[in-house]
Amino acid sequence: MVLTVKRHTARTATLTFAAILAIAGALAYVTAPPKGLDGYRERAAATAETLASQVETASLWVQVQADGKATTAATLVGLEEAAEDGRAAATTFEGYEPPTEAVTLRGRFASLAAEQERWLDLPALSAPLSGLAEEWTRFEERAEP
Amino acid sequence: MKQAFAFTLGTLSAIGGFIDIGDLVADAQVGARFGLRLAWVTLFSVAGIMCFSEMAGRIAIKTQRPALALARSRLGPRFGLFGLIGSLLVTGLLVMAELAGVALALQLATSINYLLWVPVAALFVLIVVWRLPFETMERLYGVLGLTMLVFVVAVFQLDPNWPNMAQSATTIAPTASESWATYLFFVVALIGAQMTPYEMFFFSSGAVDHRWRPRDLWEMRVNVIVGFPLGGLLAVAIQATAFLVLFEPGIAVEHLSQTALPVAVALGKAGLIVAIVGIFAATFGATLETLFSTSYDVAQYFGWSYGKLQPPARASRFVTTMLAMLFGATALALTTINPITVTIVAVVCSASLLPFLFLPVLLVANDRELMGEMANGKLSNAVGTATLVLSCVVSTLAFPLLILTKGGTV
Amino acid sequence: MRASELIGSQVVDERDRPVGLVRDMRVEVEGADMPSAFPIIGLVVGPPGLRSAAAHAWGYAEGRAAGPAVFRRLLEPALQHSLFVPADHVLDWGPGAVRIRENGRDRSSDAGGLR
Amino acid sequence: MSRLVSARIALLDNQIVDCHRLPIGRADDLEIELGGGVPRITALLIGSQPLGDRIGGHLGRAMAAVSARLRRGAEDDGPPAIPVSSIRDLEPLIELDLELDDLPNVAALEQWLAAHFVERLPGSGDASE
Repeated sequence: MVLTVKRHTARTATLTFAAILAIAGALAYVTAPPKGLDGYRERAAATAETLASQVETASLWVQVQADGKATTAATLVGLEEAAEDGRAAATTFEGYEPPTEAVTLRGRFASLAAEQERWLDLPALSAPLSGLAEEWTRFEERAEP
Repeated sequence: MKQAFAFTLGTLSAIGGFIDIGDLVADAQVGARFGLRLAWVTLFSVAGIMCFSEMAGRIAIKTQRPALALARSRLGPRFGLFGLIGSLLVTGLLVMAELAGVALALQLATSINYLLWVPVAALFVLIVVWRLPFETMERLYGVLGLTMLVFVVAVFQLDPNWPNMAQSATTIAPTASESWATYLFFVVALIGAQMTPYEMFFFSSGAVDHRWRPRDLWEMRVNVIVGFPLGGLLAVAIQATAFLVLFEPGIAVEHLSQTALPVAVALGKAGLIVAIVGIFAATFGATLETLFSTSYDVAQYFGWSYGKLQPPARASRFVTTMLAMLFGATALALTTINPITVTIVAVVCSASLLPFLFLPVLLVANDRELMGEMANGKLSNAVGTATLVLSCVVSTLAFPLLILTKGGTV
Repeated sequence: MRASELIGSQVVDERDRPVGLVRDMRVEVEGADMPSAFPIIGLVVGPPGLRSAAAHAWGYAEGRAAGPAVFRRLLEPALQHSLFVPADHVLDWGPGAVRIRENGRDRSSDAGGLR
Repeated sequence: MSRLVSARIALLDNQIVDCHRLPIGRADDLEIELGGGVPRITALLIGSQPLGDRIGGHLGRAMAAVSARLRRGAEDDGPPAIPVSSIRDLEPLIELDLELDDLPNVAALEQWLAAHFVERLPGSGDASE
């Protein structure tokens, strides 16, 4: 009886430990910063894709609002979400330490991100917004390793 | 009259269960990224969930017990407890996600932050489960849920290039810019979102609360045959609207608002408002379903009394479990954790649990002594076994894919 | 003693040769009025292993589970080695190992409704 | 007329209901009386205590301990046991000819929660209208 209890304790302990390790490993993998130049470029491209998507979403909302096809409440929500997500994605990427070869890439990213900040603050100018989306797409293509 | 009730039970299970926060998110994401290239998954899901819900309904009619009630005597207490804890965790996450969905719908309607709506929604749910009789609940959300049909109307309004649609729907491969891993991940996510086991148990438990008898067999089958394909149609419609509006500009769906956006493009203000009502109804109905089914699962495992037809004091353990779940879900939602992320994780986890919940139903439905002439026929067994095997594959792939694709973000 | 202690315990014969595991017990119940106790008329003994365990747990041993065909084909072979041991052939009911007479290996299929 | 049943399928883990078909609990284990010829099943054991013992491991032991705690003095009279003589019918439910209220220490948690929590909530008892 005592023996079985001991075995149980041991097994449970190992299992718990293994589970914790697995979860920690998974989280580490999912949230790991990019490695090397290629990793950095990849991440830059991915972020650019996200930001382009945000800009497109914003301009679509602006458009439907202009056509009187959306309620103001919904449009405001849509625009705010796009702006917040854009900011979040940009901040995350700018948090990564760029490899020396990628400094210019990072500079370009920063300027585009700043531009986006401005547009999203006065989204009524939807046309330049969609222009921005194209710029992001070009950036993405150039960034891709 | 009874027919109408019964029909709304089917509709509620279809709309509230089939179209819930999981579909509103996963279908829109899939449509925006892959077009209709994953529409075939919905066919499988509908067939599978129809088959098992029909079994569950038959078991409920014959034995007067919900499907899961007989699971423990087949799987034994340990295996049963494992399944119970698993589905408790997953459905718990879903309750939170659905509740957040209700709040997000209210945010879309008012542009007041959803976090402020979460407690209001929770209070709403509380009042409904506490005061509203089962039938009223069903009729209300069954009917309100029908407003989701606006997504179908939107598809036609956007008047798509049908050959393109057909071409996309018949291609079983990722789009150029996507990897097979991501494609498969969304296969799993869709199955998890559409083959929701709680739907099956809610369906059978409802049948018990309705005191259905063998003569109601066909009524039950009509619910299955009407309800679930309707849900599947709506799911594909959501994929299609996202495909037609969001695919071209390369918009990735990360918010419920983006699910509704295509409807605004297609049908304008009125359509958008109807869509928001539909989203509200679907998530609200699903909140009730998930809440009930988790409590049912617990009560059935331990053999407690349960159900809407019992006065609370007679089923105090059931009621307490339900209130605890609702409270926990509300607290979790208020941590500002991203409800969309939670939804995706929840549907993937739920996909990985499917075998544990399908197996006992399949076994009990085959028990000649219990089921007599209502035992499974060849068709149910063929579809059921196929679904079970498929769900085993899905269940083994779910977590590796979740991590490998970082939740579909790469 | 509790049923859970009996089910799953080792079964050996007089010379301590392993016979299998207790998978189930056949109990006699009255249709109309229940007696003060249900006599256990015998044990169902099956070989170790998952397939045998599943076959007995899921009702394939009683032939009550008529399908699915895949399961039947998978599980019923495991029942070839299951046997029904009448109570009077059991020398020691445990707890611990259950000891049965050597000639207690009654394979007659209808005994206790075992296939 | 007597018939043979499989203890695992017909008894163990099955749902027990009272004469009004109110759920009482599950047959979490069966009491077997040895000695004197053929062993006999004398009672159905209900509750997290026998269930916990069956599940075993840390979780099982915890369950058993908690349920023993809930019913003070349970260490003496053991888990709630229902004599098989009070069984009226088997499969799919184990139907008893008793009333839930006649079984004192069954569903102790139910009664405790009802008395201390649920009945104090506004509008309890109306949910089934």
